[in-house]
Amino acid sequence: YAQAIRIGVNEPLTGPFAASGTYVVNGARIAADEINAKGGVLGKKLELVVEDNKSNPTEAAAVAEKLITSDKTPVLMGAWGSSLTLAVMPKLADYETPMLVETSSSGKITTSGNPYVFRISPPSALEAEAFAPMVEKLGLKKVDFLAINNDWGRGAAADFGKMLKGKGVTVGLVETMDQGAQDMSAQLSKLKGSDADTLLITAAVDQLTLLFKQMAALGLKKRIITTGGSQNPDQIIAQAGTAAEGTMHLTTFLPWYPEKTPNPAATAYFIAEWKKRGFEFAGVTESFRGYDGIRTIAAAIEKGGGTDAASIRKGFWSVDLTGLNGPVRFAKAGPAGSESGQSKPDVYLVKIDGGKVVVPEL
Amino acid sequence: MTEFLQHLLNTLVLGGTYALLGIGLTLIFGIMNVVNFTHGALYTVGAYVMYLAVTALGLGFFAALPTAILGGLLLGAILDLALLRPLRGADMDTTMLVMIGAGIVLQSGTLWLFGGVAKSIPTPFPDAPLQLGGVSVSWLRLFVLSAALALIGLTYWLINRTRLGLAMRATFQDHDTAALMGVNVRLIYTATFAIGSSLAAAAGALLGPVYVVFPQMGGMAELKAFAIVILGGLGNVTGAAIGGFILALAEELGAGYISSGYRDAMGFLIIIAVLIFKPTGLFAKAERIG
Amino acid sequence: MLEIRDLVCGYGAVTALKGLSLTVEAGQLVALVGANGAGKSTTLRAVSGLIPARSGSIHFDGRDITGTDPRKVLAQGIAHCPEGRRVFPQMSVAENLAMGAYLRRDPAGVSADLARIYGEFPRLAERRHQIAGTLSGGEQQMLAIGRALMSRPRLVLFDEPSLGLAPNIVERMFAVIRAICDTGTTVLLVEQNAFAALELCDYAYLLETGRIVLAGKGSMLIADPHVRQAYLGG
Amino acid sequence: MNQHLPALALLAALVAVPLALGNEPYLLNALITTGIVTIAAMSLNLLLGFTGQLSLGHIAFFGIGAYVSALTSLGFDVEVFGGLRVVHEPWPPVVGFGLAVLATAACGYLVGRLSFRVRGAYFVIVTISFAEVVRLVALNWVELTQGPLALTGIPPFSLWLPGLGTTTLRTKLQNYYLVLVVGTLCYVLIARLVRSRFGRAMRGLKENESLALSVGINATRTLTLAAVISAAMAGAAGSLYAHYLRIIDPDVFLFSTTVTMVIMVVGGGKGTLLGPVVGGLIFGLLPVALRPVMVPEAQWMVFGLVLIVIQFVMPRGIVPGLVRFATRRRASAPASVPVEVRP
Amino acid sequence: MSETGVPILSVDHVGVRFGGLVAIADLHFDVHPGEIVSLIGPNGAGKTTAFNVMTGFLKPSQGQVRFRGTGLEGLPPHEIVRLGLSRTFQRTSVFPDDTVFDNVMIGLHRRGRARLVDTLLGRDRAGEAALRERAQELLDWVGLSGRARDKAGSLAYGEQRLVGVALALATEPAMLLLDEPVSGMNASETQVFVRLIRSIRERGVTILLVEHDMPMVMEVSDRIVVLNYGRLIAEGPPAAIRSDPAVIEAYLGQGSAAREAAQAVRETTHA
Ligand SMILES: Nc1ncnc2c1ncn2[C@@H]1O[C@H](COP(=O)(O)OP(=O)(O)OP(=O)(O)O)[C@@H](O)[C@H]1O
Ligand SMILES: Nc1ncnc2c1ncn2[C@@H]1O[C@H](COP(=O)(O)OP(=O)(O)OP(=O)(O)O)[C@@H](O)[C@H]1O
Ligand SMILES: [Mg+2]
Ligand SMILES: [Mg+2]
Repeated sequence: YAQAIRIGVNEPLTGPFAASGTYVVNGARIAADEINAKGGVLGKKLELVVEDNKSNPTEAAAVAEKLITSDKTPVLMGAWGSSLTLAVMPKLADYETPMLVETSSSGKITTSGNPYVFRISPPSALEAEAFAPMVEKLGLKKVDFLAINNDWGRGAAADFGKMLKGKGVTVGLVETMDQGAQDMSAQLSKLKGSDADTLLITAAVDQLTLLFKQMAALGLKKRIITTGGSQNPDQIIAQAGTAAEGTMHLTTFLPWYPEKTPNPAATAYFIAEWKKRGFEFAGVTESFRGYDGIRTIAAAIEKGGGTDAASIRKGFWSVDLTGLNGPVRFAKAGPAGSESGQSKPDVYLVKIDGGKVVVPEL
Repeated sequence: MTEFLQHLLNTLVLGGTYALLGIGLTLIFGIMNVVNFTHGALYTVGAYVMYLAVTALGLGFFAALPTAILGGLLLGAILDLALLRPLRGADMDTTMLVMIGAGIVLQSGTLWLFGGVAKSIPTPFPDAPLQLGGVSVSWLRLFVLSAALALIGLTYWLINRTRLGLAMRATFQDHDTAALMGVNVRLIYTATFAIGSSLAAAAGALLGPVYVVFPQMGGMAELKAFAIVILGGLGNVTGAAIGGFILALAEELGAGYISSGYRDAMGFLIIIAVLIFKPTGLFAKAERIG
Repeated sequence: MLEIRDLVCGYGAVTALKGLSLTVEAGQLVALVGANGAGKSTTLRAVSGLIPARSGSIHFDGRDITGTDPRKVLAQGIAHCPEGRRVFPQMSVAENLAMGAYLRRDPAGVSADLARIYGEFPRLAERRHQIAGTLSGGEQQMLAIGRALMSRPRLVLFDEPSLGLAPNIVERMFAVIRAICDTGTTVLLVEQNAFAALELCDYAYLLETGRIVLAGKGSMLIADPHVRQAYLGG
Repeated sequence: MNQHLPALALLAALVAVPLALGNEPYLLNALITTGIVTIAAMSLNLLLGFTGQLSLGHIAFFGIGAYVSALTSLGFDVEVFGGLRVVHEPWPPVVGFGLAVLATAACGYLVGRLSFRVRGAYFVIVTISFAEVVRLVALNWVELTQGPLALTGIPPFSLWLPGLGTTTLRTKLQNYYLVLVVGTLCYVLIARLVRSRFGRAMRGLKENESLALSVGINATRTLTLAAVISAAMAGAAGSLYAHYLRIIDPDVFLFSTTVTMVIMVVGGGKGTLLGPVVGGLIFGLLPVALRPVMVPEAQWMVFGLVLIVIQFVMPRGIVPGLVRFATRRRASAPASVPVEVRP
Repeated sequence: MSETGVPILSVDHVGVRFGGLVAIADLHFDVHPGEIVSLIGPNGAGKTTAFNVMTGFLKPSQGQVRFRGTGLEGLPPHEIVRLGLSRTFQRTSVFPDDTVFDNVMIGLHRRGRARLVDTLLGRDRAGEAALRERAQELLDWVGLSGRARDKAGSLAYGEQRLVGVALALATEPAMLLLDEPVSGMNASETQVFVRLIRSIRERGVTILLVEHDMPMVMEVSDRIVVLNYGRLIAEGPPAAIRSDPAVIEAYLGQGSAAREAAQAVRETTHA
């Protein structure tokens, strides 16, 4: 091979989001190895340049700067959280370098007119849209929200609320909790007193575990649906035990039933490889984003036909790939003239039943 | 009404844990005058030792708890011997910075060793809560509350009723003079830091099972511990305990009746208010001028 | 009983004692007088181990105690009542006195001594639960003296005990010191109230800028024209 | 003049750095962000080093400065209590900078008045609490601050320079010199202040408060003044930050940034003029230097270890440590005497 | 002495309590311009507390203090200094980390006139030079010029007390309150200090002195006020106070008291 194509990976490896960022990076490595084993892209190997953004927006921007200017990566993947991604975005415009956004859900990312952003994760509005058909089947009447107090939680509560109101469902309390909060008894006590039939929760897996345990302790019994797609039901089952029984989760990946995924072969390969590398199975619901992200970038390089930023950016628009959670195809989003790319993945509803993840019949 | 009662019950349980966090720090910060930025890390370490003891070592839950406390005691003693003893007599900021450094090392060390994925510690308590009328509380939390109260009582007794406690207080008010009275001040320094650390570890070991265990769990805990200590008056064990309950009450009612987004703000607002009206904390020390 | 030979001590670049020698015989009351900054307090600090000696030696009962830490010095029977009171400000009067008896293991003896000190300084008895930091200056001085005596020392070092005491209490305190000495405790007394100290003592040393310049019976020093001029106000 | 020599040498070096670096945007970026935090650290030093009051909530002023400046230049439309609607059309960033300085000075005044009833540890907590409350407001007042959704699209600074007309500071180089100019200005102001009678009053209060009162120093006034100036400088740094990064979210209020500032001040040498600058450069650039050589967790651990080692070798900080080393070499006798002072 | 005319300081039925403890019961006396008055009394009688009330460090629970006709209630210490009433502290009190010279410079705070803007713009050179000159004068006056460059915290006890006096003088007081200024000084040093006090008075400063050194008090005072348990028990010229039975009983003591005490010690230890 002449020279490797370098891909900058900008993820939180320390700080509060360390666990998730690490999962994504591990997924990305699987993809890169797989592609390289098959001969690489345009006859060149892929090389991941992984940098830690310390879960901190300023660092995320600095890392982008480093990757682009000093490591000369023509394309980036990152940066997990929405505020991290948003902090990176001005740099993309400055250096005209495209970035694949694998996890962030804030609507702003694709609506602020940054034409260098291509996102494969669903913003919460898309997720809400996917959930809409299930609302009647589940028979929701009145819904309360409990959301993590960041862009992701707030965004989800707002978008799902709008969608539900449109379907004639009453929206009750909207409670929030801090990112690092461990004790949510106060919020839960309040929610317990409400007459809503369903509680929609948006939070990362660790907080979900805590919430389910604390709900059990308070005797709060309602229909629980979590949103956001990175809840990692296996970890919840392992850690919350019976407290998680009966809860439902909107996810974007079905690793438990590879045969039901859009691309069963790829899913099976990915899961096998994941296990082979000795990672915890629970991590796959996060790491598959990294895997799909790198595969999407590879496809973009292929389509663009060059290893420079401009060709890759052009290539993104013609990517057509079946990812682990549905087709990856970028549609234009945001203000005309400077649109970002947004792909629309599948969304599934799963339920924890008897300590197992099942797909409920609706 | 039941909601209010539930809030009060939550306060009691949460307050117990806050109090426990506060008393460990009040020994080190309030009495020793070391701005201890390892407190959060020691809390985290306590939780991880508990986790290892229960899962990897297979010790029972109740045997793991003293193991974790002992671990905190040892780590505290090591920290003191290695980092604080050589700096005895240095000013407060020097030791503060060293403690910040040590805190960073400990925290990244746990991340390195255990990874960022949260762990959960199995407990022998039933999942089903204890129902009291309309309110309910988990058995685990009841146990934590009683353990916390017991530790608070023990510490109070140690500081105010024993010879060791007397020597500790004397040493930190005037270590030269304490030495003249025959106190082994080097030992007292190490012992105090170790005991304070073991209390932080105890808090972590008790709360680890209630919540989940992860490398950053100490961050907010540390900030709150500082607030509690100041609220209660520096070095005042009883004050720290009461401060813990007050903070819990403010947060609980704030989140329950005002806005959950401002939950933590409630606690801090209470602190600002208290300090405006009683600038030396709720339980001030007597002082004179001239 | 106490023998200091060629002691050199200092703080950083300052050399406060420049080869000081003195002897205290058992049962004696020895006074050490000198101007501000002469090194009197430094001498006492060196004996009790608060600061290290740069050279020279200190022997107590024939044993070398140079560089021993304060705790062990106390255990040998040397108590030090430091300059500037140095009471534990956040402890009660009673707790301060308890600290004085920290190394003692005879509760009965301790409470007898406590009663004696309360008898001596009724003010302390009155205030036994007051936080020491809020006592008046003189009250703190009484407490410091009482605390030093609580260890039942064989040799006690007093650093300016009369500082800030009312005249009648000073009188009483000197009497107490004399009496302590008469009952078998050796005393090394540093005093600015040179006249009283010299009258009271069995033997006296005059210290000037880190060296002993004169030694002899108290009455002899009182009679010395240089001493009269420089320390007794002519 | 001699006493200013090291500072002038450092300034000359900093002016020359970009020339030496050529166009190395990543390093310039690191220097700019480090410079901004260093200005904040200098302002913290005014309180911590010269009045002895540790503000662990200093990030609040920085963050408020950033938000005020950003909102001024972005405009907003909010409804405050009682349905009153406040609409603001965007103003140029330079105005935002000015308003940020004024607003944070006012906050400094408030905190100063509030908390100089309380000193020492209590002041620490009041400032931490203040910062947390402000952070939570920024997080929850979504209508104004966009909450966690972040304020994006903040315009870069544009300056009117004689002869050059109006320039928008887009390049790294321009921003670098802007930060350098603001930093130098702050340095000079602090230097003047602490060498004056105000500075002496601050030191007096730090060393012996009752005595300072008894010679007629107005404690509240002096400390409030220090807080106001300190807050205003932190606010200026915040404004630079907002327009340089062009996005801010409530994470600008992170407690750990205050800790970084404290590390810079104390590590560099609190109570000295150059301490926070040297500390800022070292501790700001250390992570950059460590990044390529080891895994992230190890980077943090080495950062922590370096911190510890510096305190062991130079307990009063790097600058006093170096000064001492230099004087000791010049004169064979030890220069300054460590004095143990007791109450 | 001059009991007539307008008093410079009048203490008007002042009382102070700390919780249940009555530190000052009902204190009432005047000081006239140019006088040297001593306030004496047993330990804990309330002398320092009285100073704290006069200088605004403590609020009295009753009564008030007037200085040059102004009521002092509610004024903070720095305002009172501005009126011309200055003090020293019983415990040695200096700015320990600064040099002796800088201590005095800090003490000259009220003399500086520089406005903040001037300072920030660097327009204050002349004022600073004048202050420095003044500081040097003060050090010469109290006899500390030799130690001007030393850190105040490293000075011996007695020298630190002189720094305290220099600091108080730096505020250019009309009246100076000295709390046990010669404690820790020997007789000869005390005599030097007495001369200093006299020279201060000669410059028109009124002095109120708290001191336990009776020879010095008797020598220097125009008038003595005696306090016991927070109450005034005697007032008058030194000669009268010296022979006042109440004062002897409460404070001065006689040889006999000492002997009795010694006897008591012997008995208890032998018992
Ligand atoms: N902590 C210290 N650091 C530096 N120098 C000191 C220290 N303590 C004392 N000195 C110096 O050592 C010398 C002797 O001091 P010392 O306290 O022994 O004097 P002293 O005879 O007790 O005087 P005084 O009667 O004033 O108490 C003095 O010059 C003093 O300045
Ligand atoms: N802050 C306080 N809290 C409680 N008691 C106090 C306080 N300050 C002073 N006292 C008490 O008030 C009384 C008067 O104290 P003050 O210091 O005025 O005495 P003084 O006359 O100056 O005595 P001395 O001559 O010993 O210095 C003392 O008994 C003292 O214990
Ligand atoms: Mg002395
Ligand atoms: Mg007094």
